[in-house]
Amino acid sequence: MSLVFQSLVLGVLMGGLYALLAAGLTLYFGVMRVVMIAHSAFLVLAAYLAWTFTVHTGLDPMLSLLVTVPLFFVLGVAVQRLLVARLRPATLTMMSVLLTFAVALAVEGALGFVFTGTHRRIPLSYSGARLELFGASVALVKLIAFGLAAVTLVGLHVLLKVTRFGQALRATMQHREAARLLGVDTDRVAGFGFGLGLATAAVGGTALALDSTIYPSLHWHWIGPLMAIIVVGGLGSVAGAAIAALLLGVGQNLLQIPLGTTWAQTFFYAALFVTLILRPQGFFGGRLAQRF
Amino acid sequence: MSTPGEDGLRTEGLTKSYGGVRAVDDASVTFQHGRINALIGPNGSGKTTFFNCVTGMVKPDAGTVTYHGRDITGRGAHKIAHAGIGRSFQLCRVFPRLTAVENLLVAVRPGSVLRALAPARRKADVERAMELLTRVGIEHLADVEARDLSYGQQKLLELAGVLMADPETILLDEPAGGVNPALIERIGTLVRELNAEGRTFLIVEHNMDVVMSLSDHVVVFDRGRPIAEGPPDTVRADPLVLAAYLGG
Amino acid sequence: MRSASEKVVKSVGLIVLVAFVVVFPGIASDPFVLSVGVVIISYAVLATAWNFVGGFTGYISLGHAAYSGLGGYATGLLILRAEVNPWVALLLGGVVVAVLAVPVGIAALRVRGASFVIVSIALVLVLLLVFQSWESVTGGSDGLRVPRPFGPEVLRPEQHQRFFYLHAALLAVMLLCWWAIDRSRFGMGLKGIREDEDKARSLGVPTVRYKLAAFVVSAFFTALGGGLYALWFGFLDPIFQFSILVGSNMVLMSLLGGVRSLFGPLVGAVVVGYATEFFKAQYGDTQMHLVAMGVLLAAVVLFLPDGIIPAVRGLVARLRPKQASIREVTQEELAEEVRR
Amino acid sequence: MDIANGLRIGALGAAAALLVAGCFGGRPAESGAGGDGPIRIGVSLPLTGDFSEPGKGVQRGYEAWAKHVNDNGGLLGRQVELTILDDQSNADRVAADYEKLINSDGVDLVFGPFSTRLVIPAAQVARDYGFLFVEPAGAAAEVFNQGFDNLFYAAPAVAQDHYNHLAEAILAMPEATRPKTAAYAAMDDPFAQGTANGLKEKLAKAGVRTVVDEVYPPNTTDFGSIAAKIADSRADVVVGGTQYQDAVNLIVALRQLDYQPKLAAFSTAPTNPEFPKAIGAQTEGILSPTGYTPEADYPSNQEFVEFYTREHGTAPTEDEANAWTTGQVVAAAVDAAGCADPSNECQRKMIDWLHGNEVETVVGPLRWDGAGRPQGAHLIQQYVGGKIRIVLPADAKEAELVYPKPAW
Repeated sequence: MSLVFQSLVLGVLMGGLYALLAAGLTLYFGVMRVVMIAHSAFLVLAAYLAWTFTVHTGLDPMLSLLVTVPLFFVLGVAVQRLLVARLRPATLTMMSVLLTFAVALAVEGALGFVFTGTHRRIPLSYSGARLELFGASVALVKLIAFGLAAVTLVGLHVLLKVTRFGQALRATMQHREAARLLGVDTDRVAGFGFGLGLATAAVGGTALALDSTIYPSLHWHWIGPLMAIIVVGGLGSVAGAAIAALLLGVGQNLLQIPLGTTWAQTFFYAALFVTLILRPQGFFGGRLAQRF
Repeated sequence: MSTPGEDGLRTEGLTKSYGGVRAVDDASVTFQHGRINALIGPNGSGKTTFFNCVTGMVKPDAGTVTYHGRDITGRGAHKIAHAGIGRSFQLCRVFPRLTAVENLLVAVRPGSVLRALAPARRKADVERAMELLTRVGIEHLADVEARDLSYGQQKLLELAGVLMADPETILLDEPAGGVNPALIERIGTLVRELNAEGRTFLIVEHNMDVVMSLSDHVVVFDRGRPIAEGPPDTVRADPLVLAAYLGG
Repeated sequence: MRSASEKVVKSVGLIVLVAFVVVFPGIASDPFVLSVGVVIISYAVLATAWNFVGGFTGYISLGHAAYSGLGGYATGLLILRAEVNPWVALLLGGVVVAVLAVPVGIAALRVRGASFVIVSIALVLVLLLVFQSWESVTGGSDGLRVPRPFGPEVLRPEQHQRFFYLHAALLAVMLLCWWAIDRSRFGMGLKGIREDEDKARSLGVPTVRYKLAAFVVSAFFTALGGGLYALWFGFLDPIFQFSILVGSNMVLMSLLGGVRSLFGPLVGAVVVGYATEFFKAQYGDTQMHLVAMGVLLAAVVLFLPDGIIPAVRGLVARLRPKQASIREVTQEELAEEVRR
Repeated sequence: MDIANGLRIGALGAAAALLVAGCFGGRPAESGAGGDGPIRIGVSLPLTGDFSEPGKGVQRGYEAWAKHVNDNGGLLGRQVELTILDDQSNADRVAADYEKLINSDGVDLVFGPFSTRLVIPAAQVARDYGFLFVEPAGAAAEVFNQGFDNLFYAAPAVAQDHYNHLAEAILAMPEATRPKTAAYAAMDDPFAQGTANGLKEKLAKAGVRTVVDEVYPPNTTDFGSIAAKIADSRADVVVGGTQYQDAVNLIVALRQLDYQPKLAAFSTAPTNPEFPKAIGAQTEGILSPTGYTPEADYPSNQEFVEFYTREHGTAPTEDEANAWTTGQVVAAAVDAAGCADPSNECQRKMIDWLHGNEVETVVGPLRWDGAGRPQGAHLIQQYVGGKIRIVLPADAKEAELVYPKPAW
């Protein structure tokens, strides 16, 4: 019983990070109909930057966010403006996949070149610290990572729901042409949407680096589950992605008890295929999927 | 072949929402066979969504579409095309990197699996395609890629493509949009000729001169449902219609 | 463009190509060059197989390694576990994979592009997991040694030579199929889908069925390519078989050569295969080969989306004496065009 | 597109292909068979990609060995010259590399690559050309089941036998303190899994109950669930069939759950100099098998450590030592056969000699069975007082085995 509860807690904590990263993917898809393969490559890049920061300054890796978040926002705008926006609308979905795939390869290669293939881990004084929670043991780093993800997600939610920019962004996600007719500068909004998406990767990367070793080809390990999450959640739905992330994260962790690690990982892909067969538009909102 | 005057295309309580917005809201309309019907209404009144529901491009949330009494609701778009309903698209859509004649050959139905592997440029098909290109007046451009054609030529090519599938009912989405008066005239003439041959038309159009001169029957859409219908002159005088257009 | 002299040039081109393929094993200076030839022609086979779906329908699959890997494993397992004759196993493997591709295609193709891409990537990743952990059947992470189809008296250089010709034969069959589909009604429908799927549907093209058919054909040939390679290489390891990089190589090659051209993937495979060897020899031990591949792919997507072949053709057309403008093409020429 | 247009392109392709053949073909194999030029030795190593870290260690070992040989008059009076290619951690590449080394570069001898996953395809090529294949890294059972009679593993023991000394020590403990239960977690990799399985079989047979037996894919980074299972089982012993990052992540995850085993053993990772940096002070008591220690008093080892330390400023690790061992084994075969050329006759002579003889190396005397399995066992090291020390077997120990291990 305690193992089940422990796994449940771990699943929720894991799901938080998945939710944050999937939210970023959803933003790109929402504003540009782009499946951003390079998202998790940037995630790993952010993790490496956090590692470098801590190794060189000795300060807490979370402080690196002050640098990486703005940097990634600018990078995101640049990726949208300089690369994605150049593609012809007719073939945008397909070609953007290739383009962002190419970016992912380049980022992975550059990371390997600069940092070598050595597996790195941030040395943290509190890496083994834990809290007791109703009999479950919760690692402090995992809790911090979850907290980072939750705060960012709430911030994103507020930004989207309350601010004028958020309204413009949501309008663009729902219907680009209509938004343009309403006077929204959709190109600008799309750029910012990419910036925001990539900024979530910066936060996610730092959270990841707190509790895991990192290496250049790590991003392949993330991209699959994330893709499954955004399809199950419904392409283009931030809330749907978050719910799907939590459910799949918990599901994977619980299934690990009877099935073992490898087979539990196939849960994401099983969910993906089942979703596409039964309900291709996703289970939690996301009407966009019908058309894409 | 259906006889003029009988009910051709008919919708009952057709509904389609996007997000919270009902693009088509409980629309029940009947289009008689053999007429040139026009569908008008302000921007965003759901005309194109209505087209998309009828032609199977999107699945309606509720309601039915029948054609000659047969329920075709939610069928695949290609099946509806096979049933004899052809359509053009708003802003004109052609296959940009296929030549004009190839654009038409796409619409040839193979009939069986084996015949699908027969050469596309079969003599009879190419001849028919050339005939249609001649009919719309762009036969000299048969081997030019569609993307190299002018907008007006593309519109004519699109119409020829629709005709290639030999539909009994043709839905045109803004045929006069963005083309010069001479070409509007030409398209109008074509529509009349084709109508005279027994084809039914359903036309979404913003150009009121075209609507008034071309159509036999006008249906006015506002906020996703028909608010008035009748002969052009009657509809033009209807205060509801004026309110819809002016009041928004 | 299509004068008689042109036709002669093209026929000569084809003859030279065939002749080259036939004599290559003879003129290769040593078995290593021959083995590189096998690798390149194997890539040409895979890229051409990929192009049945990528080129005709415009659906870009990053996960075709799934089908080459499955083809390899199906072939190997049929030989090892069912003791089927290797060549029969190869064909059966292709059929098995084609059958498996049907449900995958239905899941992937029912909705548009984005889901297709996601499924294609996910399939490779899930197969990697399954083949890695299902040890009792697949050999798991230990890998699977595929027995040689030829006896021990056939020495390695001789093996290379035979497999080079086998690959060439498979490639020829595929090119012929491609050509036949390209000029068929089916092919015309597929091209309509590639250019504008909704439009094609509205004209009565059964898009889902067509896409699925192209997809299954592509999976079948990819599996044959994977199986043939497995027979030659003799060893299957899931991490190298179910690798996104292998799939993306197929995409890069096809795109670089030109997805709408019959010989596009072949040209792409030769260019990329040669460049890979060249860069490895020049700048061997850095991670830069990944960066180079990324930059090349991005450059092709951004600046050369139609590939080399159309670009070269465009260049040739510009260099030749100015042609009459399109609008002045005579009726006779048009008529001849129609008859052709 | 029509076929005619394509044909023209076909011609272009043919021209390009001709160019390829021309470029590759321009270099005739310049084999120095039997002459008194240098002996050329070909190696393919993963210098980039997933296995690049140990790959580079092996490279350093090979290069140090070559320099040492040349400084001391060479082999058969000839200098040795290494040709090292990068296989990018890719099986297709590793086979192509040996194909190139043997055919195009015309090397006289080959050394093995790194990682079990690359050894089998490479050994296949070497065997097809009749080459002797001594390798520093393919320890998994699978390598020796392929029927390669030209293959020799240049280390004391195959993966299954790495923990033999530990198993014996555990079984020799008095009934009261002997561990009752054990948890195993192994990476899905033939080598890493082999080490854990070897120990598991021996302990299970002696009555130590297996309570957790997990296998995880190579790229796993989240060990929360596996750790939860192990912690929940309260196993007395935890054994990790690990490489590097997985051991680090697993140990941290176990600590996060406050799981305190009496004994914790992990393969490979603890011998990595990065390991104490990543784990911090909590390494105390962690066990690991190793095939090599710089402190070993085998005659050639002192020479090796001295030479290597002079060249690189640090003592060699296991990767360098295995490479050096490979060099020693091949050198012994060359000396015994009196030849070093690619001819089948010479290679066969060396292979036959190795099958029947023992070779003195830096990891001790090695001899092999017919499939190339070495017949020894690994040493067992433990972190004692912050330093990694040999604790087993008794005749080689530098410190006493600490049991039960202190809390981490």
